[in-house]
Amino acid sequence: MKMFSIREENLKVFLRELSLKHVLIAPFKRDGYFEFDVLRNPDDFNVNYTNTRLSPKRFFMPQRQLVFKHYPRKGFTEELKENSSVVLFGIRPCDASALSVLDNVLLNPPHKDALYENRRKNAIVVSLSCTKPMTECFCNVFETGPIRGTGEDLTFTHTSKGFVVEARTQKGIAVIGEFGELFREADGEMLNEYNKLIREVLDEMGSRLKVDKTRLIGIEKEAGEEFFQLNAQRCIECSLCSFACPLCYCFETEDYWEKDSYVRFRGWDTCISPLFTKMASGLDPRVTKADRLCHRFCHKLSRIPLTFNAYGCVGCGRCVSLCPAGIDIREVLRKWG
Amino acid sequence: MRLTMPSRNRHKGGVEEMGLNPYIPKPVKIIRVKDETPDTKTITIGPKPFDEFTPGQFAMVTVYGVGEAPFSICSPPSDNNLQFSIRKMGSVTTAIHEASPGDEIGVRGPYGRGWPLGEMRNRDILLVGGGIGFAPLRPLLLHLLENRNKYGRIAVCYGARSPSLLMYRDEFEEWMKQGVDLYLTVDVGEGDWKGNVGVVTTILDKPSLNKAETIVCTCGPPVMIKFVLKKLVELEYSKENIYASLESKMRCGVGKCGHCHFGSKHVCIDGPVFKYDEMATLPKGMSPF
Amino acid sequence: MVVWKPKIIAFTCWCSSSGVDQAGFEGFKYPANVLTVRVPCSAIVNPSLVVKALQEGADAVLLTACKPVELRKIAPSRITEARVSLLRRLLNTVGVEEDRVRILWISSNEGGIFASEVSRIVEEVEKLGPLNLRGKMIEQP
Amino acid sequence: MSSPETELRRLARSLLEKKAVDLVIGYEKSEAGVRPCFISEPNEAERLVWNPDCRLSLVRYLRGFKEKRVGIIVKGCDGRAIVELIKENQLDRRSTFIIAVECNGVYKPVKYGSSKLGRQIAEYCEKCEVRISPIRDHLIKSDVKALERPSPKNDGEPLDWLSLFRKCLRCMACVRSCPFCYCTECSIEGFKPALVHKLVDPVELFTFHLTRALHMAGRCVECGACESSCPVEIPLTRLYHELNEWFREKYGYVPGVNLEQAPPPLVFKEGEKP
Amino acid sequence: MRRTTVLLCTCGSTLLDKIDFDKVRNELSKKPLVSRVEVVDGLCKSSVVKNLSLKPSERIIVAACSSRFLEAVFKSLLSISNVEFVNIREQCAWACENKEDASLKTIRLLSGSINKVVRIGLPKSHEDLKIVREALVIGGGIAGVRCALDIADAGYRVYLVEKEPSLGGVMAQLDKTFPTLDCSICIEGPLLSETGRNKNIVIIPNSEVVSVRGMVGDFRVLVRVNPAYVDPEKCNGCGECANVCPVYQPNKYDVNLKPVKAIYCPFAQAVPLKYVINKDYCIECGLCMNACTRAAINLEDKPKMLELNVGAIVVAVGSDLFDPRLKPEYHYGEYDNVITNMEFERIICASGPTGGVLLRRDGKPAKRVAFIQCVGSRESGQGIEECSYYCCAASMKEARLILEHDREAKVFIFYNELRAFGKGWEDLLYRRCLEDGIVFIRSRPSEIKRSLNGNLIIVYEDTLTGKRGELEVDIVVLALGFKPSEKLAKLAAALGISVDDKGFIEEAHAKVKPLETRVRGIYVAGTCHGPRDIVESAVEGSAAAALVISLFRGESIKLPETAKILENKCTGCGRCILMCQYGAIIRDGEKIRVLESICNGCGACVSSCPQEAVVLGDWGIEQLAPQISGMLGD
Repeated sequence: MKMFSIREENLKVFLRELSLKHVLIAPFKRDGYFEFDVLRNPDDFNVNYTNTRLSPKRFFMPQRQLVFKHYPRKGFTEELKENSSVVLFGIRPCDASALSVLDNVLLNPPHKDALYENRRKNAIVVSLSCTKPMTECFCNVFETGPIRGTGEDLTFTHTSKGFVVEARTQKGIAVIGEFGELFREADGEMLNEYNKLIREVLDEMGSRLKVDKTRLIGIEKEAGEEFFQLNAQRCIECSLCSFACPLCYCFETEDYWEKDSYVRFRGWDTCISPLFTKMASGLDPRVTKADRLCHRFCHKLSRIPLTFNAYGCVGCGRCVSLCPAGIDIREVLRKWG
Repeated sequence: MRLTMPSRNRHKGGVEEMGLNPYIPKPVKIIRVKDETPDTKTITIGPKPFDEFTPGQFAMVTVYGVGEAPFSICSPPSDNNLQFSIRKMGSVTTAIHEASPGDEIGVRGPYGRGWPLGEMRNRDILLVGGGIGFAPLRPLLLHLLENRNKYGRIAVCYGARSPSLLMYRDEFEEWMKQGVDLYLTVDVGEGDWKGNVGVVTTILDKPSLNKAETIVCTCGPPVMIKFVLKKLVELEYSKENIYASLESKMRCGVGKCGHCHFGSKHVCIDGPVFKYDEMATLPKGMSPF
Repeated sequence: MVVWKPKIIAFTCWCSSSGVDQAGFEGFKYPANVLTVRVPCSAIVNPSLVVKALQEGADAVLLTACKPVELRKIAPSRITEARVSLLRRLLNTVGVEEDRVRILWISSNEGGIFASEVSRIVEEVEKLGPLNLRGKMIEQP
Repeated sequence: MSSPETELRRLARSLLEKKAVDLVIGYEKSEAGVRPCFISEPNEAERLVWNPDCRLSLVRYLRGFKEKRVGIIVKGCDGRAIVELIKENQLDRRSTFIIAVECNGVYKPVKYGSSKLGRQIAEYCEKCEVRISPIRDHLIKSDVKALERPSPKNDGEPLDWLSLFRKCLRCMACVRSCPFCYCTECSIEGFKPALVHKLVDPVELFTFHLTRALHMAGRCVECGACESSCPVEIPLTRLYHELNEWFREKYGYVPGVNLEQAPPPLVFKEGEKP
Repeated sequence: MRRTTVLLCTCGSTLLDKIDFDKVRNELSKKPLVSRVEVVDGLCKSSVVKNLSLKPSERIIVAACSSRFLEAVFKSLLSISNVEFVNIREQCAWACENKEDASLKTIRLLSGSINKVVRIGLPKSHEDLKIVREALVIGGGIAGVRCALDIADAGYRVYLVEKEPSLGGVMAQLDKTFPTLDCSICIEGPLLSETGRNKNIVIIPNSEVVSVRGMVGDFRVLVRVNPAYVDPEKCNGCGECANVCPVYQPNKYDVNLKPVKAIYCPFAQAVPLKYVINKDYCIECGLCMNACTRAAINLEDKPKMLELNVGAIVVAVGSDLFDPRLKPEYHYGEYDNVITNMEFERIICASGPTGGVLLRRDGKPAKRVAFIQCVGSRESGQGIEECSYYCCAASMKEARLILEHDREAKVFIFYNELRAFGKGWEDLLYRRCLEDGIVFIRSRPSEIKRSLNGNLIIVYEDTLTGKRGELEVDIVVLALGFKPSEKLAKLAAALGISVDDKGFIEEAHAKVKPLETRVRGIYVAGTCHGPRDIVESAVEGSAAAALVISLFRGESIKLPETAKILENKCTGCGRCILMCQYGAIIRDGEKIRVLESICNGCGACVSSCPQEAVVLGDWGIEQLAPQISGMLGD
């Protein structure tokens, strides 16, 4: 796709313009760390932000979302749709790639997840490359960063002379067209710096963790029970890893009634929960904590790839850093990957 | 934070609109409720909210305000209504057990892969069921009987814990009249039970079928399936022709919610009917081996 | 314009709920926005229920109970008294006015006291204004 | 004098060699810092570490080993938790070998996306008065000089708790890491949609946190396990401390310092004003 | 599906102008879970309710008047248990300023109840307890005997456990009763023999209750029967054994004043009239065995344990008297002529040691007698610190007995306040005392001295005149206060009932449940729960019997709702134990258990459990939280 550029001082103009036409969501610092939220003041945006504590998944798959309302005596079912156009600006390539994995899973025919599709359709995803990856990151393993991801419409990369902007989709090109006066074609010098940057960052990350991905498919057999049992001992069964993960998509539903209607909500679930596969009859194909932990890792590294043709991990490092018990997916990758 | 303004989009619940959001059940009325066994009821709902399905497929049944759960369809595709045999287990099934004709429930489906009807043409067929596990086999059996001349011999081995827990007892005679070799067994006899006593594997050798070519369909509790599969192989039925219907927790029925993702299979899409060798690839706990 | 009226949940124990009945029987009028939840004894009210009531939109919660008799060893309403104190401390800490939770001593022949106390409390809660936890928990400042 | 870490390893090794315990729960080094480890072989004892990153209370793990004799490494606060658990009939003192390590405070965790400059002592450690477990089978003195405690912050400065609760994901890390959350079915996890629903309705976070606070009142030993596990850094310990203060004022009860002192019944004595 | 029927009562159309029933009906009909809404006139009429053809499986909300009236209609008449009552009359119609407010309040209250009633499981099981229709009465004094007779006369079997060899208690020891001066044993004797004859009464003498398990309707009581060394089946009370017995012992019945043989029968009217051996004195010479023609004597007799299965227990063990030795200023036990009122009763009794003549210990007739009241009562630090109830009347009676025997005698009563208030006490007792010239002196004497001639000198200060004085008498009778018997606390613990701060048995409620204890099915009568006289003890015996009979007349026992512990959830942390003020929750090994018969259903335990492992009726978070949401959800 075509490479454009935008001058550093024009970024704020761009953001302001965007926020007039769309709901602009971008990371800014609050209580000591960065979070995505509606950006009201473009000055709050910091180009050098460290990635957000929680993933932007919630803008596409909220923690709790209405599926339908059913009015008992009127005989129809009501579905709520949200139609406003959203721009997610400054998302890191790993998180953007997570969206493409979600696309693979949730928009996989014949049944498309209409609730997700609706939000996804109305969103423009603009990523900002990682030029200084954090210590927890390992996006190089799944080629989901640090410069380019797979789910974004536009990719911004910060260089010394402004931002290199790559339009990745038609939607991205349309945005550039809309704000044409702010963008121009990237020049050779800039592209050189850009390419150099890619090499440098990849080299740095590659030295941290190198994985032979072809072996991941067999991880389920290779890892063996002992490894999972060892980690299961320390796992405290919170759902932090799943909630923080940018692509943990499993959901739970809940039905109840309100003043005049029956409602169903759906929202995040976690496979670490002992109830995840437990049936009403009491039967549970996954009884032990080790089984569940095994599923969590294998699901990401082999089961999603086998089923949906994409890795279930983008290497953002959130679960690694946030796990209270220090369970580390990189250990799996390093040992058997 | 108010991200967006919700706009309301109302559906009359028509079939064409259901395509928009796969998660919206269609409201249907309960027509009949029948006590099948002390803990199981068969509900009939109608009119059928979808046209065609393959025996062995399931539907998601919603009790509004309580929840949704997957149930095997237990009426044949030719029927204008739908039937589900439901055992009292959790909140949804308890609510269904409290229901009476005229109550409204939601249904969506049909989902999953049913029994391999195509494979069965002109072959002998053995159905092996255990307890409530006969529910997905009943539509198959009734479908086979409706098209009796297209298939070979049909044998049914059905076991339950006690005679009163055998489902569809009032239909046994009719099945036999139509040429089904019916073998029954119970774990514990009671009352005037004169039939076989023992687990279902003890009667698997009774049907005389062309074993190499017979299609075997089985469903029941996981332990039963495990031993039935073992016995079938011992009896020299071909692994190629053995199918079983497995169960799992499900939330969406369409491969999105992740609850039934075992190994590389979704029970809701790739199942619930699995072939013998497919079952072997499932991870421990889910695999009957 | 809709005039805001506070909604108040009152957990009434067996004795005090017959006091509440007596208030109506004797013709005492009190604000209609006091909604009673009858329980066998005030001690059965889990403090979490009080919190839940506030969350669900109550602007204040009352617990009416039998006044512990001085010399009687057994008086479960003393437990309620202590719990209310603890709860008020907690609410105070998280920034909810502690006066939104109170205990009232009402016995079964004190309907009049109930009516007058409740009217007074409603006035006080009106001064505190709406609690609106839903708004505070969901919307951005 | 050897370092506490060396002493710890030596002790763990000898306990395991003598088969005085079946396993030792301690901390080991991990890529991101320190994490719990479970040592059952004497020669694995070398993995044990002791430093101010050993913040997660290990006491919550004891309930997973009810049938075993366990050696456990405890800080002052963790020891208080053990005392309180014994009172609540959750722990068999005889099958637990308590290795008390003198604690000089732990660091606040450095979490994803926060700046890594400078390590800070955790807020709850600043207030701590019990640096050595009141209950122990072996004491390891520390040679590390006490972490610098900045002058205690002004607690009078009120926090906007409601906006802190709003950030909560209800990931249950606070509950799961807590030594006291041993309930078989947590009433605020949404198994039964009574207090809170299964799926997180933001307004219910108020009920969630207040209920949890009420359950912790008079029991919390302020070990900070919840706070340090929290992904959105809600200073829960401060909230529970406030309720503990109520217990101290009304009944003179401080959880975990005295095995003989029974928890007070929640009753006002005659004449006491609520 | 959880559908609900709402019944709105217009209360004879009187509420129509207070509540907008159409609006209420419309609003409720819109709600999920509501299957029908009926506006009815007069739900208090059972005919109206019957016409509604309600099914027991339905969940019903009754919006009418106070549930006190309607509960009976729905719960017993139709045996519908899933009913919620909302008082829209007193709480909405009559309490709201206008129709709009009342209607809104009605809708809100009902919305809450709809949400609650669907959370109640269907159907609700009532655990009914079976009743063993046999009773145990502990103590064979007047209260116990009266009680046993009344229960037995109603046709139920009664076990009467008595620690002494014979029934009778204190009353059997008295000479006369006040105020009429009837002969005590003459009135009690017939009752005792009636008890002995009654086919429904099993008397178990020489025995004590050791432990009690179970609960109302089904107690298991372990009784230890101490050896009598004489087989009661064989003994016919002929007394040949006592004739040949060479050893004497003091007779407890005669307050140790008159010796009997080591093998003895306490008194002539004893029931059962069987001989027993006091092993403390028996020298095992074997003479009695030779004398006994029926071979009833077995010196090797051992204590036996007996298990009784009864449905109700009446505790009527009586109490002890204050030990006057604790008041050294009166020199009881040291000065021969200072005696207790019980000793006086035996001395003045015609069958007593002196044949009814009041003599000093030196054999001289007693001409001047003084009574000192309130010994061991109404005085802080000694005895029970409260009025002993019987003694004013008893001393006046005894004073008159002296004068009946000897018109010349001079009697003085040292009293603090004279409390004579019962039927006939004024005219028959007090006034006659005054007429008889009995001298009442308001004083608590400070000391009794002994003069050289053996006379006693009472040192006192008359608190009416303030004058100090000394009075010389022959005999001083100490009117002793009641005190709880030494074994009472142990017995109470075995029964699971409580004692008050004075050590007497504590009633369930001192005013309205005066004969019930905190354990359902265990009743109390007589002086074991505080000082009483004969009349009151007998009244209580009959009253306790009535309670037992009414319990036995029921089909089964419907226990009020008590707390239950869900064992699969309970972690055993014990917070409920800490909360229960009734002591109804105990730790039983690893488990926590509710003693249903003690539980009062307050629910303090329910709200103390962090994970709702204690439940009580429909009052858990699971029901109340939805109710609140329903009320507030508009």
